[in-house]
This record gives sequence, C-alpha cells and structure tokens, in this order.
Amino acid sequence: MILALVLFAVWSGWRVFVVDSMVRASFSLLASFVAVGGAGVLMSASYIGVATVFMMAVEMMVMAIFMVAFMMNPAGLNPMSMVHQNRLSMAAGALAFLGLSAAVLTADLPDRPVPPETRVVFDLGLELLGPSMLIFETAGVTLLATMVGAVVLSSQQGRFGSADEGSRPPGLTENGEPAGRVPDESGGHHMHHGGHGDHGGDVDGASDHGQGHDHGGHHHGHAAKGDPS
Amino acid sequence: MTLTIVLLGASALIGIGLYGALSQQSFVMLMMGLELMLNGALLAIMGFWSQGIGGPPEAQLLAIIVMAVMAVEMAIGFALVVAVYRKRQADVTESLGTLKG
Amino acid sequence: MAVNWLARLAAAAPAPVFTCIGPGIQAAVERLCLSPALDRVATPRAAAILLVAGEIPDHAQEALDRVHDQVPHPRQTFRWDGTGDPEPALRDLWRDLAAGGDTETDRRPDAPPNDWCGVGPHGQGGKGMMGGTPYGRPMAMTADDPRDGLALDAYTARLGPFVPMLPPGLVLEVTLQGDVIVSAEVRAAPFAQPDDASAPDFCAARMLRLVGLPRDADRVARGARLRAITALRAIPEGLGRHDGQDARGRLAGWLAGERGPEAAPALATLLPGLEWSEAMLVINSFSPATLAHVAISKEDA
Amino acid sequence: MTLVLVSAASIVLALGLSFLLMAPRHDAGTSAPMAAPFLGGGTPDTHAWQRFHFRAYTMTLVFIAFEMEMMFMYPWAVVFVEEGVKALAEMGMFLGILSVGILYGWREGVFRWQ
Amino acid sequence: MILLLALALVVTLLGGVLVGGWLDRVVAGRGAGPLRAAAALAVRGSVRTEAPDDLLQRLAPILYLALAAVGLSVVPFAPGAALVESPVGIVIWGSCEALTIIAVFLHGWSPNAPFPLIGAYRYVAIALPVMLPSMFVLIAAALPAESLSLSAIVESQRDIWNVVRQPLGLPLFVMVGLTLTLRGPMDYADAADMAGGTSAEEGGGARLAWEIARLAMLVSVSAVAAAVFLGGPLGPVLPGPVWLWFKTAAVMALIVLAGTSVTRTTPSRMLGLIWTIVLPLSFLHLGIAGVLAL
Repeated sequence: MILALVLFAVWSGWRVFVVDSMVRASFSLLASFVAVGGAGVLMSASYIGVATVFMMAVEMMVMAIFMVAFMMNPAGLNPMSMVHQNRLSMAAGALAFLGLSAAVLTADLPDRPVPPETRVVFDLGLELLGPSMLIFETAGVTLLATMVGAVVLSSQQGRFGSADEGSRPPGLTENGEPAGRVPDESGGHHMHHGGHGDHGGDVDGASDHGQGHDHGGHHHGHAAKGDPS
Repeated sequence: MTLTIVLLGASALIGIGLYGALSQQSFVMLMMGLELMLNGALLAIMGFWSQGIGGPPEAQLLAIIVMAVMAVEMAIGFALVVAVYRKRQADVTESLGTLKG
Repeated sequence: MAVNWLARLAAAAPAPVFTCIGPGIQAAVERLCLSPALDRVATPRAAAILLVAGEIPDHAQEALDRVHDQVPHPRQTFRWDGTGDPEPALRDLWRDLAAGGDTETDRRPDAPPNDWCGVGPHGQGGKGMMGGTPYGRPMAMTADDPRDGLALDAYTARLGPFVPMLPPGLVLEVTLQGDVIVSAEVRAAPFAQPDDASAPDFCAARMLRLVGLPRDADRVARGARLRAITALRAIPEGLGRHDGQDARGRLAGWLAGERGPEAAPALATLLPGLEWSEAMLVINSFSPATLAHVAISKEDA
Repeated sequence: MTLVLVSAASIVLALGLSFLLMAPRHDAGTSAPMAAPFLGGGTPDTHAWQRFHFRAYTMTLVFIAFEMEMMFMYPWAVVFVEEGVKALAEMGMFLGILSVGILYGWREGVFRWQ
Repeated sequence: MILLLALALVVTLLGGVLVGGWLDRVVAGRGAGPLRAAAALAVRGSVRTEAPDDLLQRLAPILYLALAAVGLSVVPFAPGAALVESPVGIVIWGSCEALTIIAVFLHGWSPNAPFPLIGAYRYVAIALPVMLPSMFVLIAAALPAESLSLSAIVESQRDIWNVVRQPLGLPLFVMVGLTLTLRGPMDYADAADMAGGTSAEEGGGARLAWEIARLAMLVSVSAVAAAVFLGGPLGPVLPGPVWLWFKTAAVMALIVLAGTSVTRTTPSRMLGLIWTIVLPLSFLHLGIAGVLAL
C-alpha cells in the first residue's frame, strides 16, 4: 500500500510539469503531497501525515490562484511548452535521482521502527514546549517577518501612498519588450516600499503603465522563444 | 524494505523537482519544482523517522520546519512575483536576470 | 419501468422555468413565479421550460434565441401574454418533458463563434501562447487596472437582456478584471414596465433575493413584513449614491413603502470601480421605472 | 491505515454515484450555441479562463504564513493541561507575535479587495 | 465492527441527505420534497460548456462527497467507536475542510464560463480565512480533552457539554458550516447575484451530484459540531448513534435556519469582518477555553 502511494506521489509529481493547465498542475502537486501524507499516515506519522494534507491543500489553493493570475495561457487552451535548458535540467534531475537512489541502495539503512505505543503527538508537544522552545518561538518571528515582507512587497496601497509612486518608470522604448529591459537605477523590487519617500517624483509612472499594457500582446509572443523546438 | 521504497520515492520526487526547478521559465512554475523537492525531503524525513531511528520527536519537528519553509518560500516568492509583475509585467525567470543591476 | 417511476416523481416537482420577460409584463411574471408550482431558476441550464412573457422586441430576438439554445434537452418554449393563468399549461408541459417528451432544436447555427482552423503544432489555430482562437474564441488580454495597478487580463462581455439579476431588457457591456468592473456601458435600456413593476414591495423583493434571502423576498413580495436580521446593514453604506441617497437608503425606503427616486442614474459612471456584487446591488436599488430612462452609451447605441 | 482505506473507499463510492447520476440520459450532444457561456443572451469577447485578477491576493499571502501556526498549535493543545501555565504563556507569546503581523496587514489594508 | 461502523456511516449520510433536503424545503417555505427535486434534476440533460476541463468538472462533486464521508468517519457513533479512530481526528476534519475549498474552486473553474469563475474565486477569498476560526474552535475543544481525537473530545464532555463550557464555539462553527455547505450569508460560490455562481452552467445529473454532495457535507459538518459541542453520542437511555443522529439533525436545522435568515454582505466586507472581528473572537474563545481547562 505504501508502494502504491509512493508511486502515485511520483507520478502526480511528474504530471505537474506535463499538464498544460496551471490549475491541473497545482492540484497535481497537491495530489503528490496528499499521497506523501497518506504514506506518512501508514508509517505511523499520523500527525505529520495528516497535517501535510491540511497545510498543502491550503497552500496549493493559493498556488493555483497565483499560477492562474501570472501565467500566460493559464488554462492551457493553447498547449505549448514553457521550458528552457530542457536537456540540462533533465540530466540534472536524472543525475540527482540516480545519485540518491544509489546512495539509498548501497547505504546500510538503519532499521528501528517506531515503537507502537509511542504517543506521537504528545511527544511532539513536549518537545515543542520544552527543549525546542526557542525553535518554536523563532518560527513565530520568522512567520511574522514573512507576513510583513509579503505585505510590503505585494500590496500597492502602502501607508505612504501607491507603490508605483516614487519608483522610476522602467525605460520602455517604443515597441520594446517589457521583459528583459535595462533595469532602472532605483534597484530591485524590494526597494518599492522605501521609495515611497519621494512622493510624486515621477508623474510618468502612470503613462508607462498604459504602454506596458499595449505591448502585452508582443510580450506573450516573445515568451515563447524559450520553446526548445 | 519499506524504508528503501520510501527513500527511492523521495529521491524520484527530488529528481523531478530539480528538473522542474531548472527547466521552467516561469517563476511560479520554478516554485513548484522547489515544493516538489521539499515534498521528497518530507517523505524521506517521515520514512527515517518511522522506520529508521525509532521515532524521536526532533524528526517530527524537522518535518514541521520543512513545511514552514515551504510556507515562507511561497509567501515571499509570490509577493516577489506580484512586485515584479507590477513593475514590469514579467513573470519569466530569464527576464529577471536583468534585475541584478 | 424505472424511468417511468422517475418521471412521475419528477413531474410532481415544481416546473423549472427560466423566464425571459418582455415589455410591460414584469410584475405579472414575478407574481406568477411566487406560485409553488413553478421553480424560477437562475440559469437556463437548470430549466426545462423557457417562459417567454410578452412581446420580445426585435432587437432582443437574437438574444432570446441564444438563451433558448442554452436550455438543455428536452426543452420547450412557453409563450405567455400576461392574460389568464398559465399554470395548468405549464404543469402539463413539464409533465411531458419529465417523461422525455419532444424537444426543440437549436435556433442558432451550430458553428463556433469564430473560425477555428486548428493550425499550429498543437492545433490551437495561432502562433505563440496567446495567439489564435482556440475552440473558436480568442483569449483574454491584459489591460490596465484601475485599483491596484496589476495589469492582468480583462474580460469583456455583453450581459443581458435576460440576465436574472438585471432588469429585463437591459444590455450592459462590461469589462471585468477579476470581479471588479473596469468599465460599463449601457447598450440597450430596460424594457418599459408599467408602474406595478416599480411597486416598493417588488423592488425590495428583488434586492432581498440578491442578498441571499429568497424566503423573505417571497414574503415581502406578497406584502408581508421582512423578518431577516441585518438586511439593511449588510449593504455597504454609501454604495451607489444618487440623489443624496445610497443603495441602503433606497432599500429602506422601499421597505417603508416609499417609491424610489425618479431621476435615472448614469450607470456608465456609477458602476466602474465596483465589485460585481456591489454593482448588482446598485442596479437593483433603482426601480424599473427609474431605469427605463437610463442613458444609452453613445457608441453604436 | 483505516483512514487511507476509508478515503479510498469514499472516493470510489462517490465516483460510482457520480457515474450513475451523470449517465447521459439525452444524447442529443452539445451544439456550439448550447455550449456558449450563459450571459443572459449576451456574448463574451474572449474565453472566461484568463489571468484572473484575484482581489484578495495579499490576504492569501498573510494567510499562508499565519496558517503555519496551526502546525504548532495541534501538538500544543495535546500537552496543554500537562504543561499548564507554561504552555499558555508560550502559545500566548507565539500568537501575540503573529497577531502583530495581522495588525500590520490590517493597517495596510490587505483585508480589502485590492 | 469496522463493517458495522461503515454501514452506520453510509446510513447516516443517506438519511442525513434526505433530512437535509426536507429541512431545506420546510425552512425555505417552497420547493419540492427532496426526492421530487432530485428526480426533477435527474430526468433532465446536462450541458457540456465551451472547452471545459472535463476531468476537473467530474472530479469536483466526487471530491466534495468523498470529503463529507471522510469527515464523518472520524465522528464516534458510540463512545470510543468511530470508523477512523485516529489520534488526530480534528486534523483529519481540518484537512477535509481545506480540501472542500478546492472542490468548490474546481467546480467553478472547470466550466470555462464567467459566472462560475467569479463565484469560485470569491468563495476562495472567504473560505480560506474562515479556516482559521474553525481550527481555533476545534483546538479549544481539544484542550480539556488533552487529545486531538474526536472520541476523546466526546469523552471530555461527560460532565458538561462544550456548548456550555465554551459558548462561543458553536456559533463560530455554524459559520464554518455555512461556508462549507455554501449556504446563506457565507454562500459566495453559488450566490443569486451571479445567476447561481459556480453552478450557473450546470443542470441535470451533474447538478444533482453537486447538490447531494452539498447536503452530505451539511450532515458531516453537523455531526462534527454535534460531537464537539453537544457531547455526540453521550446521552441517557437511548443508544449512542440515536443521540448522535438527533443532535446532528438539530445542528443541521440550526445551520439551515441561519442560512435563510442572515443576510449576505459583499465579499470584500465579509473578508474584513472575518479578519477583524471573527478572528479576534476566536482568539478570545481559545484564551477563555485555555484558562478554564487549566
């Protein structure tokens, strides 16, 4: 039964990169996680296994939302390949698999199963509140930092006004591709928020948006250049 | 035996994930590759924990940390995608290469 | 045998009708649909009978045909001019349909909306990711967003004249980004309805249906009092302000038995920037009498 | 063990039921005008599938970070009575830290449609 | 024993779906009896929309129904006798909740049509944050039981039901129930302002499958509520399953009633309400439950 679940996890993991529809890709990945969670449950890791399903269901839902929002052709109505350095990646993936499997097959694997009477969740709770208390609270701080970071990066309407304000408009030339332009000096995306200080520094920001939109069509065509065919 | 199966499966997941992370042009698909690799890691951790080392709670905690890493990676990754897209309408890794400057 | 039994059981259920309402007959249809023998469904997909009430004007005929073709088989059209009680006839019709009776064929030609020749390596009919018209329809393209500057895809469509949550006859051309309306233009004004369609009870009932209170909507339409809690508070304050009154205020007025304002709102300026559910609340917070004078957008009106 | 079996059995049963219910009763086929999306007689310009502008995207990011705390809370709940006030204090601190993130998000208006 | 419990589960689901359909009719004041309404859907054809995602369309109701069954399987029919007697029962139920969001999303995504699509996304925006109060409420119930198993939670209510000890829990959980079963104030998926939302392109047998799954989820969520707040199968004289059925039916009635008498507000506003009012309330609930459990 574990074998079936593991095989299913691998198969649906592979489907992620084969299907055209982004929704299918996200939920294939979820299926892979669910299978891994199921394998965990069978290996008496009931809490971690089920919690994997719980957490990943939510995360893959969010993943699907963002995949659909930011991928061209999100539903795969126009089937096509979006890969680059395909051979190299294949080789790297195969190499990783073979290397790891060789290690697994040659190594002398320890064999000490969980004693059946272990109170799995209880032990974990004691560990969390006892020896690993610091890890636990650090995780809290990390998550806080993540929340703040995600808000700063992704929300436009900051306390000091719109995120577009103050950042210099990208140097968009006539008919130029929005992707692959010369970057502006104001630095990376993470400077967005800091840039709020110079309010209204550049009124052109708005008009630039319009242009980016006009070239939307070119952009899509362009992105296909990575098609290895 | 179970442990061998599980670890082989985990390495397959890691291999596929590595392929995906390297080959996908899109930033979001790249993240899927990463998640798949972490999925493999999770499977391996659970396998070792339950079959190999007699179920110490630290390994469970490690699995939780792996999941936390996934959550953090996703939240920050997508926030970056939004920020970059807002600025340049791009979601493709190659076009992010110019961001270094 | 089993099918007969199933058909008999189904025939005892209320007849699922989708209503296409013409000029001057809205109140009569809404009164008719209060009957427990009819089930007024929100989409032709769930209907078996297309109830065409009144004379549909010529400019809406094509749309009527479109809705007709969207009813799954077996289907029948039932025309009603507002006189007499159509219920027995509708029941008979439904009994026939439940038993798998005759169906009507499509009125529109069976061809995809655009040519789709299936060229390209995968037969998508165009070059690149977004090119071509897969399955006969182009794909959405990016456009500016008025709210947060994320230029994602915009979806443009013409709604109406037979959308259940819009007044009959109103054709809106809306562009959506997500569920936010980026632009809205009135392509055809609602059909003229006599005063009874603008009765406060009926207007309030329409709005209550939108906010998920069908039971109270029925009750209010029959002249009884509203029982649900928070009905007014659920409508955001200041939404759809027009003539010094917002949508919440207009609903409160109807519930108190007052008629709404007379001056028609400019939907093309009122709707953009609103979310879908807000927009539907705004439109339904005006009575049919008010909306009948709505300004039609200039372009190919 | 039973969980995996029950899940598999549920899916199989639901699959069977759905095939029973969705058996094509009227195989008139679907024509192009019938397949067109319902817009009350109107027509769309494009496919509905699109890069959908999900208005609550910032909220989802805050959400997945915040939701991680559940992973820690379940084991905590089990040992809560055993550990007593210490558990209460530690989780209070943890939730307090995370609540700062929610407060910040709320102040930045991420819980609105963007 | 296992077979008996499996049988009980199937019977509960079937009976509950019928009772749910009947409650819907009684409370809504119109509409047919459940069997007639089902037959009326079953005799009609359904439509294949333009270039839909057939696989996912098929999968959505199946997933929804299967999740209802799995969710119900952790509920004990008699003290200590659940089909899945897992030490992490409420986590399993939580996973079912999370996956339900996906089932509804798939249902709206797959037809490739505007109203279902908008409905699906609106629902996700609301249902994701609703998961948080749901989990807090269940964790609060787990505190006095010192276990995540539903059987232990039931056991911990021998002296006093959680609905008395943790009074905020049931109202918060009813909200979760409304969300999971797409009802009333939390029905952002199939709402009337989008001509039926995720179901707008569906009729006939496919719609029937969806409605059955919806009612099954109502049974499931009510049974969990009955076990967590009303002591599940505990009760004098009558056997455990009967008590559970009665209590489940009562919660079902409560959810159906709440669904028809509370007004739905706009999704954006509801999102703010969940994060700024419901979530702090559930924090408070957890805090009180924690102090009481010490």
